[in-house]
Amino acid sequence: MIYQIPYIAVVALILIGLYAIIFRRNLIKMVIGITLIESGVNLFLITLAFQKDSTAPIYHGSETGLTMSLPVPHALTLTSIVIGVAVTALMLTLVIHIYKHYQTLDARKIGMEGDEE
Amino acid sequence: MSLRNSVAVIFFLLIAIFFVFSAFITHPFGEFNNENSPEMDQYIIDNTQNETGADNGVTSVVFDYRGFDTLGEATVLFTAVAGVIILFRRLKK
Amino acid sequence: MNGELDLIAEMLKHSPALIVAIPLLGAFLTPLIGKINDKIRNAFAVFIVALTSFFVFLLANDILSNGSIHTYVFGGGPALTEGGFAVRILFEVDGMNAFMAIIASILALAGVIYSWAFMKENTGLDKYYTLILLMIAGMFGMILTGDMFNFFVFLEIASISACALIAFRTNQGKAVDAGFKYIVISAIGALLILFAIALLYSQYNALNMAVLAREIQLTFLDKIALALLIAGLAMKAGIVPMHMWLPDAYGRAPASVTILLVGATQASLYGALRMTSTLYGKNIIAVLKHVDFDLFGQSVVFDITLNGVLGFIILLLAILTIFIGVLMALKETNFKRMIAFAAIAEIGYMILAIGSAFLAVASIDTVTSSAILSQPGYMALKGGIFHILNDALDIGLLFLVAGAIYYATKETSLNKLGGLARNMKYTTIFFLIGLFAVAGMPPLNGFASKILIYESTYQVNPILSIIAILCSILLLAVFVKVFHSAFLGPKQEKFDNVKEAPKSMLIAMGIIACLIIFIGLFPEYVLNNIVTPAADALVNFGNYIHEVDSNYVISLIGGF
Amino acid sequence: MSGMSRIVKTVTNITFPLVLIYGLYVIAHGHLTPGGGFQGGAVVASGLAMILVAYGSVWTMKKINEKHLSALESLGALGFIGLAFLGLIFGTWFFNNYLVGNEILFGEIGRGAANIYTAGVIPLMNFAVGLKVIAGLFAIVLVMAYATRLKEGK
Repeated sequence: MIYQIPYIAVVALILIGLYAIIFRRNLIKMVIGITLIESGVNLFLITLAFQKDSTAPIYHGSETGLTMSLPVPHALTLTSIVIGVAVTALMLTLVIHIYKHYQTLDARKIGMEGDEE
Repeated sequence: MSLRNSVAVIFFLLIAIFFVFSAFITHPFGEFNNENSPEMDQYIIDNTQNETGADNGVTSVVFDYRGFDTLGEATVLFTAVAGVIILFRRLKK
Repeated sequence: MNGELDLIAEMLKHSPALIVAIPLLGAFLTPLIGKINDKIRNAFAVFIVALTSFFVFLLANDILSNGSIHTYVFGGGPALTEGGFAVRILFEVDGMNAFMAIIASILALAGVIYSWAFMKENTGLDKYYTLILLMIAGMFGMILTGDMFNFFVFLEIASISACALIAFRTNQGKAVDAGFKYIVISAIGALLILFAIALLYSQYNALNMAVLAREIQLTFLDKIALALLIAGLAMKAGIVPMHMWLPDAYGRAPASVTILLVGATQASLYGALRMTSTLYGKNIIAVLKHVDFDLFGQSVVFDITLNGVLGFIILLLAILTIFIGVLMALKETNFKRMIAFAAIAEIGYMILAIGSAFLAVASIDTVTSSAILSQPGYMALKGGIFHILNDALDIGLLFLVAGAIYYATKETSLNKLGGLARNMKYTTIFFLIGLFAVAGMPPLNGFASKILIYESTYQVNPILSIIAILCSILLLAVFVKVFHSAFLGPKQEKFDNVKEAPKSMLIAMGIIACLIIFIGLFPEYVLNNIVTPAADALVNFGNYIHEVDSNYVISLIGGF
Repeated sequence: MSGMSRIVKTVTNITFPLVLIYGLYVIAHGHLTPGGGFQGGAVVASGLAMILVAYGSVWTMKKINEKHLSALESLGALGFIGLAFLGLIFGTWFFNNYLVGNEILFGEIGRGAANIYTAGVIPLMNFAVGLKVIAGLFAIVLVMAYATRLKEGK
């Protein structure tokens, strides 16, 4: 049980994020929810990298036989963080535009006007 | 409660059950045994200095073993920049 | 002569990488080239896509005619390291990948050519072409990759660039809103997929699809991962409970972007197909639960199998998707949104066939590791895959026609359009072709695949087939109504000066229309040469794994 | 907006070079120590964002606008994919680390080499990605700040 605590933290982060997306109507809060899910998944990847008594996977010379944490999940996390930045930037850009058009951030009130064009 | 809300609640609970279950049956934190021994990562740890010359195992994964992912990642950032600039462009010529 | 052969062999060897790398290179170059001249930039984009298509056809020709599978190891070296795990990223291209790549290249080519005239009045075109090329690269990456995490990365490239392009008309609030909806849905979907990938990685310490397919045990975590993968990809494919982004996104994006969005949606669908049939192929008939109980004195014994559950869920979703798509299309008055609902219905047809195929899996041949399907099941699979191609062409053509009408009249509401057939002859002809193709009228391509789907689903359950046929007829009614109100009808004064669409748009529409007619006239040819290898690639999932493993053997002898 | 107070501007002037040096260090030693192109690029971009905050987006936009940044980013991306393509030409495979083992540039390999001339194309790719990330992240922040600036009189 004690060894599952990191995963429980991961799941808590993801569920809080999902809750924010599904039940909150403020667009900024939805964006925050998505970044929360993202950090949950990133945390999951990082926890997968850990081995007991391990060091960072970086050599300082020619030492051998060290237990090192796994490098691949680190690389995956790096990639997924950058992707997260990109997604967040784009979402915030769209939120700014939505606010300019509708003067509100309430998801219920946007996109309701007639078909003008 | 409206229909939309109850659908949302059901969806949320379903996903929540999936995630909570997965938290309890993932292998214990930091412990590896024969069944899930990290062969691929051990290979990288063992060979990063000899094959790529990089002391930093993570960098050797990022730029050598999984370099194509990094190209994709750089592309994602490029895409985001292009997207942000295109969305804030001047609309009139 | 020998030198030429070598060159072609070299190009063939590297084409899986080049298909993705060339659009990426083009995308990175476009902002610099855009500084020179607009025309040069447009021509450059067309050239890049044409070059990519050339490599696609080179590769697809080899794969579809020889039945071979190409793998490409990024960074070189053997596909599998000693011990049987893939350290490097692999691209693995079999019949199914080649088939999807052909579709994507047709759509990309049409979209870029169409953009030339369609977008010329807008600002920010440097970035527009950059994003178009990035989206094409993302699409091809999703289709060709053999690595789970790489799939996720390309999925994100495709969806981020798509989102920016959907919101391209930032002066319309609804376009921005549609873009936001799309990015939220696709971000959630992608994160579900990433979580599933992490779950798989945590158990097998592998990210390569072939290696995972070899190792997978169908533990409880694997089942969760499968559910998350399907949920994430279904969100991106616009299958019903999560379809609400699709009409907005398709309807608000510029038409040249919508046609690429069709491709991206289908790439997600392909992903779901690949995950279920190849990744979990070994376990597809695994028994989830053995049921044994007494019912009025008679003992009832049956097994709930994975393919049964999957097939049942998919069929349920398929019927819902077709139904809701058609019903919403009936009451919609915006031209492009209406086509978008028709597109949802068409996705329903595809997964209807695929669900029937899942139900029809009888056993697994352990020697060749291929699934053994009943005859109607195999036919359904072929029909579903064929329909992916036909849907891309038909829906794509309709969207391009809608774009041409918008370009000429600046109007998308059906209530305000009318009498366009007088001034836009070619567009009208193209619309008629698209209309009959979508509705599945002979002799066009939609008929060829839909008849396969009807026939095969009839043997699974007649009701399914009847619903499918009825919805198809309703779809025809919808589009005939559109044709009547937009193209025929009284001449309207405000449309007196409407001109025919510019040449580049006509060329793009013409390419697709010709393909529709060609497939409609020679369905057998396409079915035997393109669709059947793709279906076989899915059925004989063992080849996908074996290709990587046999490379491993060769590398020990010294093949590399 | 014409930026923040003189104190903030002065502190920014003093700390920015430090941030810049640190970021470049992280980029250059990406293959030896924790970090790499992305991380170092993010450090430098945060330094630039500090300038943006201190001096205001209008001032910054006059000095360098998003077109320059976009071109710089393209150059970084081209450098990266160019190195990958060179792998196709020199090393026969896309993304091949063709510089490993050569004697001119970054070619040293083996255990305990532990100096900066190791790892083949990895340091070069680090630089390309670093340039890309600096330009890209700063472009995002700059464009968003400029678009949401307060207009005169509001």
